[in-house]
Amino acid sequence: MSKVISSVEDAVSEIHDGATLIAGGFGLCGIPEKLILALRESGVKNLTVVSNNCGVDDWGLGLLLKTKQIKKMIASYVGENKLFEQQYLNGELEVELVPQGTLAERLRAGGAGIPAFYTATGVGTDIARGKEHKVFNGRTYIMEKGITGDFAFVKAWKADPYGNLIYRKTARNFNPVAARAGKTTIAEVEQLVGIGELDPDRIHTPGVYVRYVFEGKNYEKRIEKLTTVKA
Amino acid sequence: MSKVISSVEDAVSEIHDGATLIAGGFGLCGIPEKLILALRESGVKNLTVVSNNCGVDDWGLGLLLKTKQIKKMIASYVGENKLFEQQYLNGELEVELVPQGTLAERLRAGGAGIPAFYTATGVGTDIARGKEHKVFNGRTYIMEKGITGDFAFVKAWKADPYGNLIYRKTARNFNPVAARAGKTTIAEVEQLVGIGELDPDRIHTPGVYVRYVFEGKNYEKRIEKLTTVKA
Amino acid sequence: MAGKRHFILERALKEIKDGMNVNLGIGMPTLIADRIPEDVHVMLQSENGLLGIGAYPKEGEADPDLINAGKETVTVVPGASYFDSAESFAMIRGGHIDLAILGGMEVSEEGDLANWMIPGKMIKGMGGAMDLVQGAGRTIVIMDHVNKHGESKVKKRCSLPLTGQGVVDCLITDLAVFQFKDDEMRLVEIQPGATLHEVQNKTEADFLIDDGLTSYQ
Amino acid sequence: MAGKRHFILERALKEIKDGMNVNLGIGMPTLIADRIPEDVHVMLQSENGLLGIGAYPKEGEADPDLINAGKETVTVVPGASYFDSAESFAMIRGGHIDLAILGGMEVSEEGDLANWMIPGKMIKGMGGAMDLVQGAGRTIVIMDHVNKHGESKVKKRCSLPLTGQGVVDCLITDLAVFQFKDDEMRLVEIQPGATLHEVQNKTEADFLIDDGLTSYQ
Repeated sequence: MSKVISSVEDAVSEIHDGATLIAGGFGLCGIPEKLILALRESGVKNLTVVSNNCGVDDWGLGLLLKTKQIKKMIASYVGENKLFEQQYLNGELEVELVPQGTLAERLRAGGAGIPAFYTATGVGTDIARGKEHKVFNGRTYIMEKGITGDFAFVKAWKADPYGNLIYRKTARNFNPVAARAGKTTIAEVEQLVGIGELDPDRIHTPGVYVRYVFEGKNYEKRIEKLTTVKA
Repeated sequence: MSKVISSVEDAVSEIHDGATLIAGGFGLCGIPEKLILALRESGVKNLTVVSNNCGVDDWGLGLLLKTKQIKKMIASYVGENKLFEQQYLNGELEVELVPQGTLAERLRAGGAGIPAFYTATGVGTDIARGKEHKVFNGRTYIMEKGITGDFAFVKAWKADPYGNLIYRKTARNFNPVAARAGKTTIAEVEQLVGIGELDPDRIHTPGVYVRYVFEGKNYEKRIEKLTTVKA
Repeated sequence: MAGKRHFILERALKEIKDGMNVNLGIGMPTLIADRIPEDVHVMLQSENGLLGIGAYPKEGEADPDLINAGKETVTVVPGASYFDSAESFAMIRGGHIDLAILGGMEVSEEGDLANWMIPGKMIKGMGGAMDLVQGAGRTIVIMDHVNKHGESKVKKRCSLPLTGQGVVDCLITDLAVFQFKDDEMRLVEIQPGATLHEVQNKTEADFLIDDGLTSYQ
Repeated sequence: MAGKRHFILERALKEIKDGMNVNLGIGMPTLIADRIPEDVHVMLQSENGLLGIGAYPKEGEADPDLINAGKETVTVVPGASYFDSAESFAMIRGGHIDLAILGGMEVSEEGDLANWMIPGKMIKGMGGAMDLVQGAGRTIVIMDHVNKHGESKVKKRCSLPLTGQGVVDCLITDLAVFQFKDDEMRLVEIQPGATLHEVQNKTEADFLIDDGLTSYQ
C-alpha cells in the first residue's frame, strides 16, 4: 500500500479550479515548497487557500498571488506581503482573518469530525460579529466552525511509504492539523525511509491521513528573519 | 524549576475529599498504579473519578471501589468489575457513561479551554437525551461539554525534571488528555532522566501541563488478557 | 455454530479491500484479522491508540504496554503508529477509518444498531462503539440472524437501547446479507445453506429483495 | 526613547517569577527575554510550537526549521519541547501559560486592548494575540503612554478595533503602572522620572489611585 509518488506534478494534477487547499507552514518555516511550485505550474485558478500566512512576495504561497491563482485567503497574519495588500485593495482577493488559535482549532476540529466548538477568543471583537454567543460557567464564548479542505499540502522531515510523518523542530506548526483536515492530503518530505524504519512512538502524523508522499530534493528552506549573535 | 517529588504520598496529600480526579490508562494498560495505591492509603473520600475504565476488582481504580472512596465514576466501559456493579445497584456509586471518543474529546476540550463542542456520536441514542441538538450541513449533532479535574494522575515511561513526558506504545492512551485537563497534574514515570536528555521532537506531553513528577520502582504492569501464540 | 460463524466471517472478509484502514470490533469481528490474505494489505486500527495491529505475540513475548481495544496483548506490523485517545477518535470521528466491523444484538430496518446494553443486566458501557458507527466510512454489522430462543435479531424497530440511529451500511448474518441505502433495507445475498424462505421467516424487519440477489433459491 | 523603553522593560521584568511559563509578544516584549536573570528559570513559549525558547543562534548556526513567532531564528534551552499549532493553542487557551506580555496601541479603562489593526492601513492580521489575551493566566500590556502626537493611548474607550474586551490585567507604560481588577482601573505605580500630575494629564481614562501608590510625588 505504498503512497509514494515520483513527481509532484502527478499529485497536483488532481487539484481543480475552485478547490479549497489547506497548506501547512508558519511564515516560511515548514512550508510545502515543492508542492506550491508545482501548483503554480499547473495554473489552477480560483483557489481558496487556508494557511496561517501567505508567504512573501517571491516565495511560498506568495508565488500563487503573483499568478493570481488565489481567490480567497483564510489566514491569521498576512503582514509580510505587498502583493497581498494590492490585490485585496483592488478587490481581486477575498480575505478572512482568523485568530491563530482559532484557525488551528478549526482545522483540528474539521479533521476530527467536529463541526463546531466554542471559544473565548475574539469575544467582544469584530471577529465575534454574527457568530452565536453562549455562556458557560458565567463566561461568554463564541461558536467557531470546523474547516476541511479538498486538498492539504503538508511538509514533513521524514516519511515512510505508508505516509507516516515526522516533523522537525518548529517546522511542525500547522502541518499536522492540515494533514487531518484535507480530504486528499499530499505530503512532501526531505527523507523517505523504508516501511518499519520509523519508531511508531515517534510518528507525529499517522499515515491514515496521507494520500500521497513525495520525496523532494534540495530544499531551499528560506529564512525570513535571520537573527544571530556574534560567535 | 524541578518538579520532582520523592514520595507519591506528598503529592497525593493535596487531594481533598470531594475532589474530581482524572486518571489516564486503558484497561490496566498505562495506569498510574503507584498514585492509585497512595490515594487508597490517603483515605480521601467522595471522589468523582474520570477514567476510561475502572480497573479490576483487585487492581487499578478498582482498589478505590473496595475502600468506597469513589462517589461518582465517569467512564466509557466498566464491564470488568463486579464491585462496581454491586455498588451501583446498591446506590452507593453514581455512574455517567460516556462514549469513549466523546470522553477523550471532552477531556481534550477541557484542557484546551473549549467549554463545549458538537459531535455526531450518540445522536438518536439515550446519550443524546437533554443535550442541545444542532444541524450542520444537513447532519444532526449534539453538544458535549469539556471536562476539567482538580487533579489528574498520569503514567508515563520517561520524564525530565521539568515534567516533559514520553509514553510507550499503547500505554499512552488517555494519559496525554488527562495531563492537560487536570488543574494539578501528577505524573508517575518509570524513568527520570536529566533535563535536556529528552529529544524535544519526541516529547508527547510538554512539561507545562505537569505539576509533579515521581519516579516509581518495580512497576507491576498487570496484563488483563494475556493472548499469545505458540512460539 | 462454528459453521455459521465461518460463513459470517468469510463474507465480512470480502468487504476488506487492499489499502483500507479498518477497525474490527471486540469479539467476533476480531477473528476476521487472522483470515485476511497476505496480499491484501490493510492497517487495523485499535481505538486505544494504535494503527497497524499485528498478530498475537509469541509465548513469553507479550508486552503489557501493547494491547488492543479488547485488552488483549498484541504486536504491531511495520508502519504502525501509536497515538493518544483524542487522536485515535479524531481519526475515527473525522471519517479517516474506511471501515468498521462490529458485532450486534439487534439491527432494525432503518439501519439502527443496538449492541451495547441490555436493560436490567449489568451495565458495561458503550466503549468506542457509538463513535465508530458515526465516524467510520462504512459500518458493517456481523451477528447471528436469530437469538438463542430463535427470535429474529433483525427487527422492525430495535427494542434495546441504540448504539446509533441509521448507521448500519451492511448487515451480515449467518443467513443473509442486507444493505441499507437511501432509507431502504435490501436483501442482497443469501448465505450458503440458507434459503430465501428461511430468511423471510426469520426476519422481523421489512426489506426489499435486490434484483441481483445471489444464491437465490 | 531608549530610556523610556528601559523603564517599561525593567518594570515588566519584575512580573516574571521563577518557574513561570511565559509568552512574550512580538516587538518590544521580545526584548524582555534578554533581561531575565539567570537565577529566574522560566520557560518561554512561542505560539508557532515551541516551549523553551533560547538565545539567538550564533552566526552561521541558524536553523531554518527553528524560529519564534516573530519568524526570527532562535535556539532552545534544555527541557524544551516542540508541538503543533493546535497543541500550542490548547496550551494558551486552556490557561496553561501563566503570563502573556504584549504590546499595545490602545488600552481602555475597562481593560480593553487594541493592538492589531488600524482601519485604513494595510491589513496584517491578529496572529495569536486574540488567543493570548483570552487564554493566558495574566495579560500584561506594555506600551508608550502617549503616541507620536502626544495623545494618550490610555483611553476611556478604545477607538481602534479590539483585540480583546476586558482582558488586560496590568498596563505598564513609560509613565505608570495600572492594574485592572473587579471592573476598576487603578494606578499602582509611577515610573521613575514621571509625576502623578503628568500621569493624570496624559491619561484620557478615568482611574483610581491606589492607597499604596509608590513613587507618589
